Amino acid sequence: HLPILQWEDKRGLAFTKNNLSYSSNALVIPVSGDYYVYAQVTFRGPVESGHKPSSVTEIITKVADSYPEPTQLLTGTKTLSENGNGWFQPIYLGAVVSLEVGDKLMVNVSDIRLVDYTKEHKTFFGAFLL
Amino acid sequence: HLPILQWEDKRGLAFTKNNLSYSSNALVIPVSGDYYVYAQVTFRGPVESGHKPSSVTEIITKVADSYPEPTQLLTGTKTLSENGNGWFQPIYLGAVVSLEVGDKLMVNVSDIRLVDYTKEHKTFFGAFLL
Amino acid sequence: HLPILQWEDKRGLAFTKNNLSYSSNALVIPVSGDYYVYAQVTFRGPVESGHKPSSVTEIITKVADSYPEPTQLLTGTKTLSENGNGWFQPIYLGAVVSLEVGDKLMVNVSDIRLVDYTKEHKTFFGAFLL
Amino acid sequence: RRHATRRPCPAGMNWIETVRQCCPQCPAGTFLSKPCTSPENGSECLACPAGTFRTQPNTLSKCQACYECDRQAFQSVLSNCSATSNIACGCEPGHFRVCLDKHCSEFSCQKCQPCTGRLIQQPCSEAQDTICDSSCKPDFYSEGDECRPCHTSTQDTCGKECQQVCGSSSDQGSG
Amino acid sequence: RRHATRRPCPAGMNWIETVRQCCPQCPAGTFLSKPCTSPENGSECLACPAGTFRTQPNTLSKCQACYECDRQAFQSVLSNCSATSNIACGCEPGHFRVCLDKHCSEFSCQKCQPCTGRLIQQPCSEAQDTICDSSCKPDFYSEGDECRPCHTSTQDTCGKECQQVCGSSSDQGSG
Repeated sequence: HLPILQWEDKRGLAFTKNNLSYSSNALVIPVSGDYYVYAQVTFRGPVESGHKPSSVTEIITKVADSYPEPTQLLTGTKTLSENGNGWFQPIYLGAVVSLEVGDKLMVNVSDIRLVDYTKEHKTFFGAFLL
Repeated sequence: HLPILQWEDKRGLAFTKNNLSYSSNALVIPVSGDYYVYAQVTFRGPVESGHKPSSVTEIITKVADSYPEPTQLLTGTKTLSENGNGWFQPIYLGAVVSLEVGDKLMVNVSDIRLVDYTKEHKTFFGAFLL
Repeated sequence: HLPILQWEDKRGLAFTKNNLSYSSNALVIPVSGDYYVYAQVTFRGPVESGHKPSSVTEIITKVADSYPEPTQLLTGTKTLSENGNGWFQPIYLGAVVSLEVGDKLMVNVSDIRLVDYTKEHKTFFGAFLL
Repeated sequence: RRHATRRPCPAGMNWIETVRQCCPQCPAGTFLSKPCTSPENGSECLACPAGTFRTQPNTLSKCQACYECDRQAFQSVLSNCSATSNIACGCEPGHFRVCLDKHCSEFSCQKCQPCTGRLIQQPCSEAQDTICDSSCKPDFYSEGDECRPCHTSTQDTCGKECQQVCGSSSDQGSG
Repeated sequence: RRHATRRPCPAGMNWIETVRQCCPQCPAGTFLSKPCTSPENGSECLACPAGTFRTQPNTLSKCQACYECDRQAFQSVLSNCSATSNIACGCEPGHFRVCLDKHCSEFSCQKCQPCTGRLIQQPCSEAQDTICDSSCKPDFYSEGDECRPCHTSTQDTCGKECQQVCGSSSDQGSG
């Protein structure tokens, strides 16, 4: 599978409440229902010269006890046409999905080295019950 | 007018509830109020060689009995600087709009041949009452 | 600081209600709580020839009485690889943030000349209490 | 709740959910400020406030916001927004439209090319750039895809092409 | 609800909505863990937890999360995050800053150019790439925009420029 991002859940702008908890890289759903789930990942490059990615991808996935494989809920894929010098590319995803208590939500990316993790307001992830 | 996208409303991740129904390519509003309306369309190309689009556009429109013309609610327009080989470009739109019972919401695109309809988690459309 | 955008809050699709008010370029929070805050800015260029920006940035910031400096809540930064002729680039941001009564929300941009202000459905800003 | 059949209302009238009956439409340029109390008497309509419009009869509670022309991108106002029509934008003189899509709902205005040293086959218009003659004007010689005036050519810059057009540079050029 | 006037509080104090009164600000490096029960007695302030900071006196319930330097993009830490100041990032040795915008709030670190075969007019710095001399060093000849050492030139690769600088290639080159 694609690499899974880790998140800060307490410091700065981050918080969890209403029993929506964060553990081992996932938001854990406390009560079944429809949630608006969203995430933005800012990608940036180049990292090492020569490493010229042709695209970046962000996927919000769901893992449930009821099924052995993760389910891709939302995907943002963008090809890059930047020519070598520094580039930035944010990808935002958000939608309503039906979730069951105990479901885990995670964010996967095509290449973790390209993720801009330096500022909390550039890369973020969350969900709220409707 | 620009082509209107068709949507799956039952299978896979798709669902409708609370009387928000889907018919003839539109979400039909069951009760007046403020709704958060959103849609992502992943565009991809090139389709045929020579056909080099300079841009892609996604528009969420409203059709109401009270007015003979559709109203553009949200628009995402992006020029393409991809140079011929395969490209992907997601456009996400979302905002709160005031809707009346019976209003119909639709998604228009600049060129339907460029829409990536292959995976439900890449192109999606929805709304929820606040 | 980066330039602050001005908004229409009454005409057309724009509206404010439930005491969420708009004054001097900011949405003013009427009651403490968690809000989903969002904004899209469509950037376009070139404006004057020769003025070739390398990137565009949109930031949603919070100003509070309790702190003398604005806090950056959400940021979207995208480098531009367009080659001189007309380009369009929308940036959408949205997330849940905890706000206090009296907090002011604003949208800053890297260069106000590049903002497409011509159509209300291309550049918009809003928030709703969860 | 007896679910009154919603439609259809007679021509010129729309179903108004809040009063659950048909009401007369407000004319273009106005919006419905208060629905009719019964289909017989009229709806209250108010003029669209400045900066908004309605091109059609309607029973909407608000008018649509006018677009604006993109002055920084050399657009010009062809006709102002009125209560019954949106603004119409074109390109400033010396610019032509570059459509972003087939419908040209979005367009940028680009500077017309000047055809220096060439005859103008077709002048620049709102819809199209100037079309220059492929060959150079008299007393101009072609250099790459430019046309240069003979009088500016000097002994060593006047190549084969230039000599053909401008004659030997000695009697022509200032060299 | 009696609407106590919100503001203004005396200097050094902020209005706290939850207790509807003015409370003393917490000093920089701390946050307001418990508001004062009355303006006279103090607010309870706690130090910002590791990885967070506040540069100013405040009555906020949380501190701001420190930024991080972008190690994979050759950024280096100029000064660590402290309770009262955010981290400051620069470029690793041998790299210079390429600002993304006027304010340089975002920048990438690019490798300094080596000036092979040229004298260095101005060494690479945090803010600017190395400035190389336009002409080649002695015993180097220019080839396109590169400077090549004479000893690597051979009979047939030593063009006009090379011969001028390196003398006839036979006595110089290994060719």
